[in-house]
Amino acid sequence: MTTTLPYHRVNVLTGTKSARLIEDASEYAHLIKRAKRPLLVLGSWALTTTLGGKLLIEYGVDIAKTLDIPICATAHTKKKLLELGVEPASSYDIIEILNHLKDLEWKGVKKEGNHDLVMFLGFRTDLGEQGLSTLKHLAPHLKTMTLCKFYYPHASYSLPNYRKDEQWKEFLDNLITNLKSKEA
Amino acid sequence: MTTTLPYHRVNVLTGTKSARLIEDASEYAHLIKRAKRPLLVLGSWALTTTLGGKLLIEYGVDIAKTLDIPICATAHTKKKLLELGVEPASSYDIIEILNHLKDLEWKGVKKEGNHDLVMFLGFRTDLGEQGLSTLKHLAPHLKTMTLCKFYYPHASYSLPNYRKDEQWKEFLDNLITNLKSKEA
Amino acid sequence: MAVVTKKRNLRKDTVNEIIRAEDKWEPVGHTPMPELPDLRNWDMRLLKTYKPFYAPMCDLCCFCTYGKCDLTGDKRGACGIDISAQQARVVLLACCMGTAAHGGHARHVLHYLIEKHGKDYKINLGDQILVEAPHIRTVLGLKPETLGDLEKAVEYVENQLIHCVSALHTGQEGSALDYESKALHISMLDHVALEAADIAEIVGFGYPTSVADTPLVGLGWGAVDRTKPVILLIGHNPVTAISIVDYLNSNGLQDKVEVAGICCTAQEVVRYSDRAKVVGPLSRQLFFIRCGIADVIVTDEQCVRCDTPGEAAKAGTALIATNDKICYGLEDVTKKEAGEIVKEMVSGGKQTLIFDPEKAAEVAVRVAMELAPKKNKVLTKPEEVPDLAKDHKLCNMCSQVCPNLLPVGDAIEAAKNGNIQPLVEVFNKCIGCGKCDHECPRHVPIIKMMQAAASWESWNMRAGRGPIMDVEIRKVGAPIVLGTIPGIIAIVGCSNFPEEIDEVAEIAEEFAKRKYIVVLSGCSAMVAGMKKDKEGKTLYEKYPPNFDAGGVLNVGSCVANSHITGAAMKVANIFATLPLRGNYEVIADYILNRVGACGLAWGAYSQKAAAIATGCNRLGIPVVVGPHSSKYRRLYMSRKEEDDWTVMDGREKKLVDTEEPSPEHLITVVESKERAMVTMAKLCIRKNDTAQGRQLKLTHYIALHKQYLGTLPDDLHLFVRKATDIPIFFKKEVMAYLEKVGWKEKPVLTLPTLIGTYPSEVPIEAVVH
Amino acid sequence: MAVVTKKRNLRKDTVNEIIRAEDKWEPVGHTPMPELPDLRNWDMRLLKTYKPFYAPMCDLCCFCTYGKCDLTGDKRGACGIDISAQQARVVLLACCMGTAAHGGHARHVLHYLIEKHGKDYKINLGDQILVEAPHIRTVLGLKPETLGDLEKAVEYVENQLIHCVSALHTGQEGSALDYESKALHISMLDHVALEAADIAEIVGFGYPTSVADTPLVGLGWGAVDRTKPVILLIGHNPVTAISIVDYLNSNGLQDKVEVAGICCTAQEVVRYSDRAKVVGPLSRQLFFIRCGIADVIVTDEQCVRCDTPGEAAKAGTALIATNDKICYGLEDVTKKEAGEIVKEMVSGGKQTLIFDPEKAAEVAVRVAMELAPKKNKVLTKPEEVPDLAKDHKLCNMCSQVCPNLLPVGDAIEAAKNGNIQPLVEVFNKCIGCGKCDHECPRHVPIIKMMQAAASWESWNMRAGRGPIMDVEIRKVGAPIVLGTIPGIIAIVGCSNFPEEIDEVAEIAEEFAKRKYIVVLSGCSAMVAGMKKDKEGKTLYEKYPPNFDAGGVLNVGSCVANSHITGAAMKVANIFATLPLRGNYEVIADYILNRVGACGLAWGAYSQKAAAIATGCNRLGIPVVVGPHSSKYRRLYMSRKEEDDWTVMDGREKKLVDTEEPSPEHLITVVESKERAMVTMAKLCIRKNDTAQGRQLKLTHYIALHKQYLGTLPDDLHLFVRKATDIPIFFKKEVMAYLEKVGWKEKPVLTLPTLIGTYPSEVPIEAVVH
Repeated sequence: MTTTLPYHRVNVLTGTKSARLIEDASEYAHLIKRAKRPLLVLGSWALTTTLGGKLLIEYGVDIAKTLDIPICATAHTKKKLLELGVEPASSYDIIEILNHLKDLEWKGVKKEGNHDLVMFLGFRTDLGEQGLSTLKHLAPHLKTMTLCKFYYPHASYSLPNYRKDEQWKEFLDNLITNLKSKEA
Repeated sequence: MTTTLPYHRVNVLTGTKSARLIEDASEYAHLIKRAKRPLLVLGSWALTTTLGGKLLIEYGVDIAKTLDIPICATAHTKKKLLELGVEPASSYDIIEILNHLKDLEWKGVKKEGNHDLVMFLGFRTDLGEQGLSTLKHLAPHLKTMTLCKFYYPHASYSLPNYRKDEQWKEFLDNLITNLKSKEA
Repeated sequence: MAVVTKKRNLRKDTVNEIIRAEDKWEPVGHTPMPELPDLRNWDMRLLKTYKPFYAPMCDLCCFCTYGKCDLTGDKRGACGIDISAQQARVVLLACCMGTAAHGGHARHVLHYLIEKHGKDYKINLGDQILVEAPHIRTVLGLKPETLGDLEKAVEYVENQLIHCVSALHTGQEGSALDYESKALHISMLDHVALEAADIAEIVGFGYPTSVADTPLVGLGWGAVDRTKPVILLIGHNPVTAISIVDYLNSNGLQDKVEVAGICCTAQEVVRYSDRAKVVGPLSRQLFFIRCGIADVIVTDEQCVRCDTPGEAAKAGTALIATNDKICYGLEDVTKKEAGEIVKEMVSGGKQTLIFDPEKAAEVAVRVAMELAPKKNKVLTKPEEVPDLAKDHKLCNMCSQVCPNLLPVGDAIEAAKNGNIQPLVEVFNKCIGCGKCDHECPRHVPIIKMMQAAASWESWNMRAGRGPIMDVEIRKVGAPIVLGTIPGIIAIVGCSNFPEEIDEVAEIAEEFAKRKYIVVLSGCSAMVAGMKKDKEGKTLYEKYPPNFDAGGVLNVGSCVANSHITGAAMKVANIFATLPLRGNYEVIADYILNRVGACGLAWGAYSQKAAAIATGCNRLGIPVVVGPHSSKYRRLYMSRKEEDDWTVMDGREKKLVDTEEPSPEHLITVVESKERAMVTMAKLCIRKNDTAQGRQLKLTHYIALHKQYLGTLPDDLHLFVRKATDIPIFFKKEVMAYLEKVGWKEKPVLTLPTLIGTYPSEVPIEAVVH
Repeated sequence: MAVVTKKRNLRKDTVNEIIRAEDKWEPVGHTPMPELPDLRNWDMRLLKTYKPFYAPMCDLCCFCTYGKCDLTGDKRGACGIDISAQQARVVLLACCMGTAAHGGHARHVLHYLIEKHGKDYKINLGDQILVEAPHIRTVLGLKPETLGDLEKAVEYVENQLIHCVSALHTGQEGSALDYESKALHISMLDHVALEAADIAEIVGFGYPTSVADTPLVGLGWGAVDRTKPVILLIGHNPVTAISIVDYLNSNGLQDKVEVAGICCTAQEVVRYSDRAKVVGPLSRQLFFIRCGIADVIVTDEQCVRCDTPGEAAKAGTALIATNDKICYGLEDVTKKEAGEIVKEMVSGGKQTLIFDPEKAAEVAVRVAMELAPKKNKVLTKPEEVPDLAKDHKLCNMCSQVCPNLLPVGDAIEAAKNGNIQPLVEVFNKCIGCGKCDHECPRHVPIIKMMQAAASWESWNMRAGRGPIMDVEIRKVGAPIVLGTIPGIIAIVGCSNFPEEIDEVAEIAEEFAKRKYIVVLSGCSAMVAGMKKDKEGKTLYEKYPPNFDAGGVLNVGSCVANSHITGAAMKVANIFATLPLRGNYEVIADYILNRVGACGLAWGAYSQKAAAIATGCNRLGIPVVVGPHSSKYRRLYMSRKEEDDWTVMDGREKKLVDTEEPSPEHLITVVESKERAMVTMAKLCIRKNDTAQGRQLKLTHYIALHKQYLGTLPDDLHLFVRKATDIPIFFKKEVMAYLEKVGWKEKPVLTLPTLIGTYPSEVPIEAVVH
C-alpha cells in the first residue's frame, strides 16, 4: 500500500488508511451514480475561490443539479446559493453535519435515511481533513469524496494535488458531463 | 510524493520523508560502488534467518568481500563471523555504532574518516527503523541502505516488502554479481 | 460503607481545616475541594446531552513501546484502547498541560510575592469587589483572605493534577467518557489556578482594581519608540517585567528606556505601567524579533518561541532567560555580580539565565542602554522588496508549509514584480511561524520583506482591569438572567486566526453595537484594538469600558480569564443569592440554564486554551472556536432535533420536555466569522429567558442570520416557546414561517434545572433562591 | 542578590520546617528538597559525558493547533522547536506520566492507611532496617517517622510535578538538555514516590520486613485452582486486594476461594498472603482473561487492559473497578448496599465501580462464589486446535500486526496441519496484545488456541521482601565498593520481551552463578521463576534469597524498585558513612564512581519504566534495556574512545585523566541477550575498583565476551589500569593483546569523583569519608 502526500504539509497523514486517489472523472461519476443517497456539502472557500471565471460554488450547484443531489450549505454559503436560485436542503455548519452523519440511524437531510456518499467542496484543507478524519474513524457506514484540487488522505476517494487549476476545471467539467450522461 | 507501508505495521512512517524504494540490484550496486567509505552493519537476525539454505550472515559476508567493505558486527554476530573466517572491522552494538556514525567528525571503523554509506542486514525491523530514524534525522552527512526483505521507511534506500524469500534471494545474488563486475 | 464513612470523615476533617469550615460566611455545600469521583455524575449528565465529538489528528498511538498501534476501524491498541478513548486521553493531556502551565505560573508568582509581603498579606481588591474569588469560593469552599490562602488553592490543584496525569499512563482509563470527566475536572481547577495567579498579581503588584476606565496604552510594533533602548518582554509571568519597571523608575530612567511586551507579559506590564507598550500578539513574535528593534529580550514562561536564542543572536539582540520553565541550556549566572554579567553580555555577546528578578532587571536595563547606541534599527522599505525577492522562483514550498494555508508563493511572486498588496494580505492573515522563510530553497527573506508589508501605525488597548465589580454585577444581573441584555460575549485566546487578524475587532464591534457585553482578554484583547474606524478610533475609544450593555472591556492576560467565568458565578451569587461555597453543581447548573454567556476563542492554539475552554464547559458556558481548533480533536455537541431537552422545573419539581436546544452546544468549531456571529447569538439563548428577553435574543439571532445566511434561521421554531417570544420587528415573517413548519406552543417552565435529572446529593431545593 | 537571598531564606524556612532541620540525625546537605535549578549542574555534568541519543518515533509534532509540524532535516515547528528538543520533551512527558502513576498510587494508599491508622502511625521496618527511607532522606532531607511524613514526601513530588508538566506546554523549554534535566529531576522524585508507597504498604498492611527468606508462592496460570471460585486481581494498587484477603480470612473462606493476581497487584497480595497465586506478568493478561478461569475480575490501577470490560463480559466473568484512575464509564455504586450490588451483578451481569475497598471485597467474594458453580472452565485441548484453525488462510495479517514481529501466520498454518510446536514457540515470545486474533479476517481464535500451546505447569516465586537489610549492606558494602563482589544486577520492569520469556531467567542465572548479587522486581521477578532446571527447581529454590554474592532475591512490585536504588544509597551511607541528608550530588557521585550496579529492563514498555530508569541514571546507576525500548526515543551514551574521562581525585584534589570509560553508558539498548550479558558485566566496572576487584570484574567480562562474541573484548585495554588488574586466569592472552594494541599503564587515582569538575556548591571535602 502506498499513500500520497497532501499539498498542505500540516495535513500529512499519520496512519495506514488513506484515500483512493482518482483522476478519472467517469470513475467519480460512477461512484456518485451508484450511491443511493449522496449528499454534497459546500464550504466557505467555495465563495472565495474562482475557477475559469466562475465561483467554485457554481460548480457545486452544477454538480448537484445533474442528479438532484441535496446540498448542505455550511458556513455562510446559504446566502450565495439563494442568490443563485438554489435552496439548500440544509444549512448546518460543517461540524454539525458531520455530527449527524456519523450516526448510522440519522434520517439524512431529506429525512429518507442517512447518506451513503458524502461529497465535499470548498473547505479549508485542514478543517476538511479533520472532518474527514471523524467520518473515516467513526462513520464506517458511509463513503466520503472530495472535489477540491488537493489530495485528502482521510477521504475515501480524493482527487490528486493538481498543479494547475486548468486540470481541476477539466476534471469538474468532465464530471458534470459524465453525471449528466444516462449510462451508469 | 508517495510512500510505501512497511510490512510490520508497528513501523508505519509518520512523516514526510521516506526511503527511495529500489528493486534493481544494479542500482543498489551502483550506489555502493559510488560510495567512498561504505560500511556493512550486521545484526543478530542474520544468525537466525536462513535463505536458500544459507545463513543470512553468509550473504553479508559475500557482499562485504566483493569490495572489501568493512563490517561492524553488532549483538553477538562476531563469533559467527570468526567461525566463517571473517574478522569484522569492529564489534560495537547497534546503538553504539549509530552513536558514532551520527558524528560527522568520527574517523570510522578504519580510522579513515566517517562512512558515507551504511548498509544494514539482519535487524529486527522495529529496532532497525528506530536506528535508521536516528541517522535520518541526525546524520545528514550519510546515506543508509537496507538489505533485508522489508521496506524501511526511515532508510535512504530500501528494498520493497518481498512476498517471497526467493525474490529477496534473487536480489541479493544479483547484487553480489553486480558488485563483483568491474563497471561502475 | 465502613471505609467510605471513615474516608468522608477524614477528608471532611482535612478539608474543613483547609477551608476554615467554622467561618460561617456561607454554608458549606456538597462538594468542597472535590476529587475525581465527586463531580463525575454532573459531567456524565452534561456529556449525555453534549456528546464528545472526535476528530483524530493521528490514526495511531505511540505512547508506549508496544506501539505504534493502528486504531482505525474497530482496531484497538496493544493495551486495548480504542480511537475515541485515545482522543479523549490526548485531550486530557492537553488540559493537564494547560492547567500545569497556569498552576506553575501561580506558584512562581505566589512564591515571589510571599517572600516580598509574607503569607499573611491581605487580599484587597478594592471597595467595589467583595466577592474576591468566586472560583476558589465555589470549588474549594474557601474565602481567601491572604496570599497564603491562595497558595492553599494552588496546592489543591497540584494534588489533583497528579491523579489526572497518572490517568494518562498506559493501561489506565478505558472509557472516553471518563477521560472527559477527568479533563473537565482538571480544567475546572485550571480556572482556580488562573484566579489565584491574577489575584496574587493584583494585590502583590498593586495593579488597578475596582475601576473600569483603566488607561489606554500604546499598541503595535509601530508604537515602540526605537530611538530609545528597547527591552522586549516575551511570555506570561510578570515577575521580572515588574522589576524592570521598578528599576527604571527608581533610577529615573522611565523616559529613557522603552519597555515593550509580546503576549501576556505585555498585558501584565501595562497594568503596572501605562508607559509600557504592547507590541502585539503571539503571531507577531518572530516578525518583531527579526525587525531587530529590541536591544534586549527578556523571556519568562509560556508561548515563547523555542528558537529565541538563535533568533535573538541573528538579530543582534541580547537575551536573558529568567524562568525555570525556559532555560535554553544557558549558564545559570544568578549568583554572579550584575556588573560582571553585563560585561559578559555586552562584550562577549553571552546569553544568560538569571533566576533573580531584581538582578535580571538591572542587567536587562544596563545591557539595553549599552547596546542600543551601537544598534542599527533600519526597517525594510517597500522599494527594497523586489530586490529581496530577486532569487525567488515560484516553487510554492512556502505555500505548502504554511500552517494557515496562505498563498505565500504568489505573494512573493507579485512582490518581486513590484506589487506588494498580496504580501500585505498575507501578512494580515499570517500566524507568524516563519516556516515559509525557513523552507525557501532560495533563501528569500520572507519575514523580513513583511516589514514593508506591515502597517507601522500605532493603535491602543485599554489596560486589563481584572475582576468585574460587584456593583456592575448587581446592575446587570437581572437583565442578563431575564435576557434583556442579550448576552455576555467573551472573546479570548491566542492569535492562530484563520483569516484577517482584524476579524476579531469586527466580531467584537458587531456585538457591542447590539448591546451585548463584550469582554476580552489576552492576545484577543490586543488584536481587538488593532483596527480603527474612519475617525481613527479603536474599539476601546468608541465603546464604554463598563461591564454593561454595549461595553467593551479587557480583563487582562490569560490568567484574567478567571474573572470572565467568575463574573457568571457572581451573577448566581450576587444577583440570585445562591451560595457559592462548595456548591459547584448548583452554580454550574444555574449558569448553564440562566446566564446567557458565550465564549469565542477564534485563534486558540495552546493547551492552556484547551483547559480554559473545557473549564468553561464544566461550568455551563458554551464556547465557539475557529477552524484551527478542530485540531484539539474533541468538541461537545448536541443534536438539536434528536436529543432530549427535558429538564426539571425546580419550583414545580417535575420533569418538563422543553423541546428547546438551549444552549445547543458546549463547544463547537465554526468555519467562518459570519457563521461564528450567528452561532454565538444563538448560544446566548437560555431556557430561563423571559418573553421580553427571548424576543431580544431572537431579534439578534434572526437579524444576524438574515444578514449573513440570507434567510430566517431554519431552527427558529425550536426557540419560540410562546407567541410572546416572537420579536415584534420580524413578527409577520416569523409567524408565517412558524405556520409553515407547524410550530406548536411549548410547555411552560418556572425554573429550569438539571438537578434532579441525574444522580446527585444536591436536593432540588438547592437551586431555588 | 536581594531576592535570591530572600528566596533562599524563605525556602529554607519552609524546607527546614518540613524536614525538621532541628533534628540532628545528620547535617543538612546542600540540596534539601531541590527544585528544578538546584541539581541542574549535576545533570549537565552527567549529560556532558553521557550525551542524549535520540531515535524519533515520529517526524512530526502534533501537540498544538499550529501542527502538524514537520521536524525533519533542519526544520523547526511553528513554535521553533527542533527534532531533538521534541524528543526530549516526549521523554519528559513519559517520565511525568510514570512519576504521576507512582505518586498517585502512593497518595491513594497513604490516604487509605492514614484513615485506618492515623497520620502518626509509626514507620517500623523491623530491627534489621534502620535506614528506612534512603531516597526520602537523601532527596528531601527528612527522616520519615510516620505515615504523615511519607505524605509530606508525596506532597513535594506533586509540587514539583506541576512545574515539569508545565514545561511540556508549547512555547516553554527550547533546549533538549534542559528537557533532559527536567526528566532527570522528576524521575529522581519518582523513586521518592515509589519509596513512600512501598514503605506505607509494608507498615500499613504488615508485610514481612527485615527478613530474606520470604515464602515461595505459587506462580503460573497453571497454579490457579480453577475448581474453586477464582477472583482475579489486575493492576498495581493492593488496597482492595488486601481487603479481599481480610474478608476471606474473617469469614473462614480462605481455603474455599482462590485469589490470583496479574502484574504488580499479584506481587503485593502474595506479600500479604502466601495462599494467593501469581498468574504471571502483563503479557499474560489477555490470555488468562480469555481462558475464562476467573469468576470475578477486580481492577485497580495501571497496566490494566483498557478493553477489560468487553473481554470480561465475553469470558462470562464479572467485573469490579475500584480506582478513580480506571472507571470504564461504569455506574458508581459505592453507596449501594453490598447485597443489592451482588444481585445486580449476578443476575443482571452488571459491571460496577466501587471505591470502598471493604465493600468491593465483600461483593467480589460473594459474586465469585455465586457465579463459580455455573461457570464452565474447560480449556482448549491440543487436539481441538486444527479444527479451531480450519478457516485459516495464510494472509499473514496476524504476522504484520504483531508488535513483536512474530511469524504468527506460519504458526497457525502449522497448527492447522496438526503441528502445534511453532505455536508453542510463538506463545513463548508472545507479548499478549491480541492484535493477531483481532485482525484475522477469518476470525481464527488465535489467543484461544494458545491455551493448548501454553504450559500449564506450576512454578514458584519468592514473595517480595521489601528493603535490603542494613546488616546485609554492612556485609557486602566493602566487597561491592572494592569490587570483590563483581556487581549488583537489578532485573526489573515489564514483559515486553524481544524473544523467549525465559531469557530473563537465563540472564539472572548466568550472573547468580558468577556470584553477582541478582535483585529482581515486578513482572521480571515473576518470569525469573517461570523456568525449572532438570531437577524441577526454579531460580528461587536454587539460589539463596540473601543480598549477597550469588543471591537471587525479589524485592516486590514496581514500587519496591526504590529499595534497589535505595540499597546503593545505603552502601554510601552505611559502609562509606556519607551523610544522606539533602546530599544528593555526593551520594549520586559516589554510586556512579564506586558502586558496581547495573540495571536490566529487558521488556520495559511503560512510562513508569522510563521514569524508574531515568531516576537510576540521575543517581549514577547504568541501565540496559531491550530492543523495544528504542521506542522510548532517548538513551544516554558515551563514546569510549572519543570522550574525556577526566575525574577529580578527591584526596589529591587534582584532575586525573583516567582514560577509562567506566561506566560506559547510563542507558543503552542492546540487541540480544548475549550482548546484554556482556554489556552488563562491563557496566559493573567502576573507577574505584581495587586491583583484586578489577581482576574479578574483568574475568567475568572476558569470559562472557569469549563465550558469546568469541574473542577478548576489543576495548579490554581501556579497562586495564595496571598489570595487577589483569585476571590471572587470562593472563597470557591478555598480556599478548595489550602488547599488540600498545597498552600503557594509566594514572593512579585514590578517590574518583566528579565533584570539582563542574560548578557546584558541594566542596570536594564532602566526598572524602
